[in-house]
Amino acid sequence: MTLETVGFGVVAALLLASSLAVVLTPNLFHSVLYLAAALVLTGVVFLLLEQPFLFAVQLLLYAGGVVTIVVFAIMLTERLVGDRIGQASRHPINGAIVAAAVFAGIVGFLIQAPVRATAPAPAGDTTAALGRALVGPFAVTLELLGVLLVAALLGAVYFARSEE
Amino acid sequence: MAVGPLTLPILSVITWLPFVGALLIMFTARHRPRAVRWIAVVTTGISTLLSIYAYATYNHEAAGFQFYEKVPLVPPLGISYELGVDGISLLMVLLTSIIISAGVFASWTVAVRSQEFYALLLALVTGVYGVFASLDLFVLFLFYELAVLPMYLLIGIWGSTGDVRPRGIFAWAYRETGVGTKEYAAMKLTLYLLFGSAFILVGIFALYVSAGAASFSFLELEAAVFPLGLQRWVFLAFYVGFGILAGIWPLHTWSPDGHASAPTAVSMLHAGVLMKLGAYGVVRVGMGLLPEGAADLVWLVGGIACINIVYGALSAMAQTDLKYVIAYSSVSHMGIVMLGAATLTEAGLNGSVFQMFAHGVMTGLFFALVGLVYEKAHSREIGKMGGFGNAMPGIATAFTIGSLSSLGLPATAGFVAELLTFLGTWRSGHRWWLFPAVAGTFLTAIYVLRVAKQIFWGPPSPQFQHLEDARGPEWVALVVLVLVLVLFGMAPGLAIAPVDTATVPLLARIVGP
Amino acid sequence: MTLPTRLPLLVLLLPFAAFVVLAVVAPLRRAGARAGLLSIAAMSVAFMAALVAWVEGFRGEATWSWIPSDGGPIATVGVLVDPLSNAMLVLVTLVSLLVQVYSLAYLGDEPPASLGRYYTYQSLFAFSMLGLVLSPGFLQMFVFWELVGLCSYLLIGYWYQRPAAARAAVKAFWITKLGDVGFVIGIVLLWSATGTFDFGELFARAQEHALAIDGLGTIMFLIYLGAVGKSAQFPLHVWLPDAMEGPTPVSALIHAATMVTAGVFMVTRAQPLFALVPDVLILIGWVGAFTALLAATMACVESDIKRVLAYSTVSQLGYMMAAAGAGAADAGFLHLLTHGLFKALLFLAAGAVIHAVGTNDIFRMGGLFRAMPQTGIVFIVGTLALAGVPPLAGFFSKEAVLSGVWEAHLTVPFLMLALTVLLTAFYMFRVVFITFFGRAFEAGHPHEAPWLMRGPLWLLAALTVAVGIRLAVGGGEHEAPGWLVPLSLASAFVGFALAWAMYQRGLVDPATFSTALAPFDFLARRRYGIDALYAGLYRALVLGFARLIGWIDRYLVDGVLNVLSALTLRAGAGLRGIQSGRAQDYVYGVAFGVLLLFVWAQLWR
Amino acid sequence: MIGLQAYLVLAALVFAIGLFGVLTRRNAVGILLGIELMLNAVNINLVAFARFNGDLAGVVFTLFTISITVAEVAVGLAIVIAIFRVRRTVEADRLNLLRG
Repeated sequence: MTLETVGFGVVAALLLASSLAVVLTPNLFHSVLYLAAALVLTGVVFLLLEQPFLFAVQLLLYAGGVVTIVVFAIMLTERLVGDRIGQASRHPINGAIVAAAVFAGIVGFLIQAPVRATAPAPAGDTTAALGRALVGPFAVTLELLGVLLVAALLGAVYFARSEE
Repeated sequence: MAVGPLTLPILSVITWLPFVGALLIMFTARHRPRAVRWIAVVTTGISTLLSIYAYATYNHEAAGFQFYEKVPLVPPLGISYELGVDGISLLMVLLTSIIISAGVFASWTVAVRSQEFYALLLALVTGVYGVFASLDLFVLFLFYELAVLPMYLLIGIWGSTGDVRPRGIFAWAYRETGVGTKEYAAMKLTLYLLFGSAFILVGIFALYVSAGAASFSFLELEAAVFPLGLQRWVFLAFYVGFGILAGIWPLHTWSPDGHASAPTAVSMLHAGVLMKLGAYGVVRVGMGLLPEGAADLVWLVGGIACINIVYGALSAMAQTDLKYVIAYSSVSHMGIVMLGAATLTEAGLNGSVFQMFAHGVMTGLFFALVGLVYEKAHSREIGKMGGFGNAMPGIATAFTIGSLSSLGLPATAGFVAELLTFLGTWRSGHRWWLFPAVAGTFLTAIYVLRVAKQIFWGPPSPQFQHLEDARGPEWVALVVLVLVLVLFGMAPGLAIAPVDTATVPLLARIVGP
Repeated sequence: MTLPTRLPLLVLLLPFAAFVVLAVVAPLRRAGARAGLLSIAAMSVAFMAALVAWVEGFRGEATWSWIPSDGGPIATVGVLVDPLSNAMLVLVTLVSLLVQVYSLAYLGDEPPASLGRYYTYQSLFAFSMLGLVLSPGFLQMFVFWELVGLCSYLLIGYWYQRPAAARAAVKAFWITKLGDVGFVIGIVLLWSATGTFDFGELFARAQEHALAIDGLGTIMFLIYLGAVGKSAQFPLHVWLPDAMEGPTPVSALIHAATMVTAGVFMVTRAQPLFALVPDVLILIGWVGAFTALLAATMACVESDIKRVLAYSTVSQLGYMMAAAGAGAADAGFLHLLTHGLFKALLFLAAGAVIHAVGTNDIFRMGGLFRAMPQTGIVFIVGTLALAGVPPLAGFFSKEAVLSGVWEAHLTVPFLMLALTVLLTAFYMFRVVFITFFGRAFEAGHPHEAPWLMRGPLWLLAALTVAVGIRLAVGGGEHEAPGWLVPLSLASAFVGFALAWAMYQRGLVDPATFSTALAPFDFLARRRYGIDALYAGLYRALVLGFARLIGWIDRYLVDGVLNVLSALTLRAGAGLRGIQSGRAQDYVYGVAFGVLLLFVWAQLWR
Repeated sequence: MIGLQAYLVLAALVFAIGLFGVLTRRNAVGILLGIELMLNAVNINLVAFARFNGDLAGVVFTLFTISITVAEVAVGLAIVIAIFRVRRTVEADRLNLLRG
């Protein structure tokens, strides 16, 4: 049992635990905090996969951006409602069964899939290569993404703006 | 006939002008009801004048398709915008012009959303013109759909709701489907006609594939030879598909409900022209492209036509709602049209086409009159009316003339049509067809005169105090239609001469020269 | 085209022009009397022209293509001028003219607009009748045949606000149309067999014995059915008495002198064709004679003066048809002409009486001779002519008919006709005695009609006498058995004496008499149940069947459809439960879809 | 050495948990959080494949996914707020305008 294995085990356990907490906590606010934890832990998984740059992006955008927005949203709606928003689950057993079934299905595939040879770990810093790929083969996609983000921004503003 | 590069594409102008009118109405005449009407009058009027011009200048010696135009649309698939008319389609184009001109005047008083009403009406007319003028089956089908679909809105929005009591063993179904409401009628009509058009589409594609010429052009398909088995079932598909629109029994029930619910101009156009679209399709596409299949199946066409004639007349007799009477009379008269075509004789086919024209004008007149009566008396119950002749002599006169044409009285167009059909039946392979056909005219005399007597004769009904005769624009509609009925009744050669140039070659293809 | 065809064409087109002007120029039509004057002017010129054509004995034919077809026209229209049509032209224009003049006074109290409408119809009728007479072929004849039927319908229904008039008009149209169904089938069959409607061509072929077509008998019988309807032969005679709901001048013109004789005219015209089918001729003769007798018996019990005359018309039409059936079409046609004169006279005179007393019921009249002697005299002249008293016109034509029927060896029809002579005299003098003599009934003051009405009456009376004298002088060609004249005169006298004894002297009580003949009386008063039979058939068979079909269409044919659509709606309603509108439920759907994909991928790949 | 399988199973588990959240949460924001979890699971998958196949494209995709997710969250929350303003609730059960 190497250190890596232990690390993965710990991270995986924590990730699963925080994920479960996200979907099970009755308090919505707590749920968001657990989500933040889960996102950070995902970032750690990225680290384990030797992608430090993604880890940074994950922390900045996700854990930083998304969580902030969600917290804002919750506070906004709570302010409008005037009391705390409760969180109960509907048909948890059905949900659990379906989710478990989907999980089983995926695992079923994974078991059957042939194990392929693992490529060697990338040498050196992959961030530069990533940057080149973004402006190289994926340049158009990147531009389209920019358009999408602008559209989403406008859309969000439109939806959320107060009535005149 | 050679067409120089500078010639006016007269058929295109006739066809698209109403559409242009519709666009103009939608974009320039918002909240200006008078402008709406004048745009409609001018655009349909120019179309009418052009069709009269085309009718007058049609070259009888040359015959065949004239005023030919062709613009390739999708060359790889052989789809092109191809227009041309022969004697039959030319008469139908003329009929369309007459009916829409009268229809525009007859619906002068539409108050609710007249802008949309007229725009839809004109768009519909473009579809009708297009079907009659198209020589490309694909484009013909597109026009056909354009002619059918606005109907839904026109009936659904501007229609009127009738009264049908749920009875019989299927009463529960009547309650659930809302029989009698205008929405029901609109939906029924649309579904029926789309059902029919599915058959037509299949037939067209079957011919397209089988001919292997990669062309939807009527002229090229006409030259192709199809195996007999294919001809049979494709003809059947066309017969059912187009026949639904022509009101063949037992697929006719959309027509009484639809016509009864539709607003005046729409009933006029629908019964007057759209039903002819069906008959025209059977003759032009069915018989024209599938001569042997048609010759094999005329027993069916003619037999059902006989049922139509008698059954329609008897049903009309049983109705208590004026609009339903007229609607069922259409079912009966369309039987004459199909019967004439099924005789496969020159006289019969000429009679059939002439009846399309005569019935178009006549039923247009009837629906215009019914609309007027309804507008003034606010009732369609025949039993409640009486003695209207005193207050509305003009309407009564026009109704009488329409009735007389309906029962085939000489000097009206109806007589010539029926006579030619009768002459055709006895020379066809199924002589007995003559008897139901003649019986139909007698039954028509019974119900039509009965209705005329009940509404216009007798002592004035005290329920209806403030009746008045037709006014201004309404007169235009009535006078035009009555004049056409009488003119073509007295001088049938006007119509038969060009029609004959088209029917003779058609018959030569079916039964040999 | 030469004068012999041009002049009759002018006769034809003048009333047409009057009709078109009246129909189109509404202000003139609404002016009433002025519209009448226009129509009368057109008729007078037409009458002159017709007279010229007749006197000159024009012959000729001109036709134009009407319905074209690839191999020459299917149908032609035109004029056929020969003595037959010339005589009819004169009769039609003369009676039309007189009736139109008479109507000016008779209908003088009508609103101007109605009067204008009346003259519009009158002009149309004159045109149609003339067109019928001049027809060179069956098709044109049928065309105008229907048009005169239309005019009859319109004029019977002239007072359209009276329910009885409306009913009678429609009934007349339907019943004659029923006969026309046969007519039209007949000419369709004839055309299919010969390829022509043209009289000239058909007669030529008949002469050359080149008309040996299968079922010619059937064809001619069907054509004859048209005449049965139009000329009110049994069993389609029921419409004519009801047609008396129209104004009296209309009855005189259309339902006595001209239109109803169209059937006889047609049979006369087509005589060369009917001659080829003796069986049909015999049938025509039998039906004619039977009609004559049947109608005469009904006339004897009728109390409405116009209806008596109507039954008398039916009866006389029977004579004409019987003559035609006996092959003596000339005699029938002669009777048609003379009958046209004196029956018009009788109707117009009856109109004057009705105008004066305001009722049709003869038992509410009486002693009118003193109040209106001129009308009385002309009525009696007409009566004598109808009863067949020499030297009036009716005598000679009736003798010709009787001898024709006798010579054709139609013994039973002959006996029926002879009996009818007796009945004719009886019912006519019954009317004369009750109306003009006897006790004055009405408290009012009946007075002589204005000269506009009396003029035509006197003219017709004079013509009746003049034609009779003309026939007496020149009409000795036909070979009648010597006993015929005494027999018919005796019968007529017996009829007269009976009427005199019953209604003038009171020697015989009519009630006792009718008790003695109770069965006949019972049946005749109920019109032998024929009207009731038709009404019953119409209600039970036609309307009943129509209701049944209407019900089937609405609730079975359409019902199947509605069931289909209702089932579709129900299925839709059932399926819409799945569509809860909650996005999460749809996620379940996605998840199940994914699971299905998994299963499919695992198991069936 | 941790194999690809382990990462994939981990991702599948996170995905299932996220799905569970989406299916069972009553609050619209809660559903959104579930979706975030599922997307994260996908990201783990992508990165894992990228690492073990030596192909950078997966990482690029992840970057894109993250960006799109941010946009999606922003729009989603905007919609939630808009709905909330109109209907005074973010209870998913009551948001059934799509019902047939």
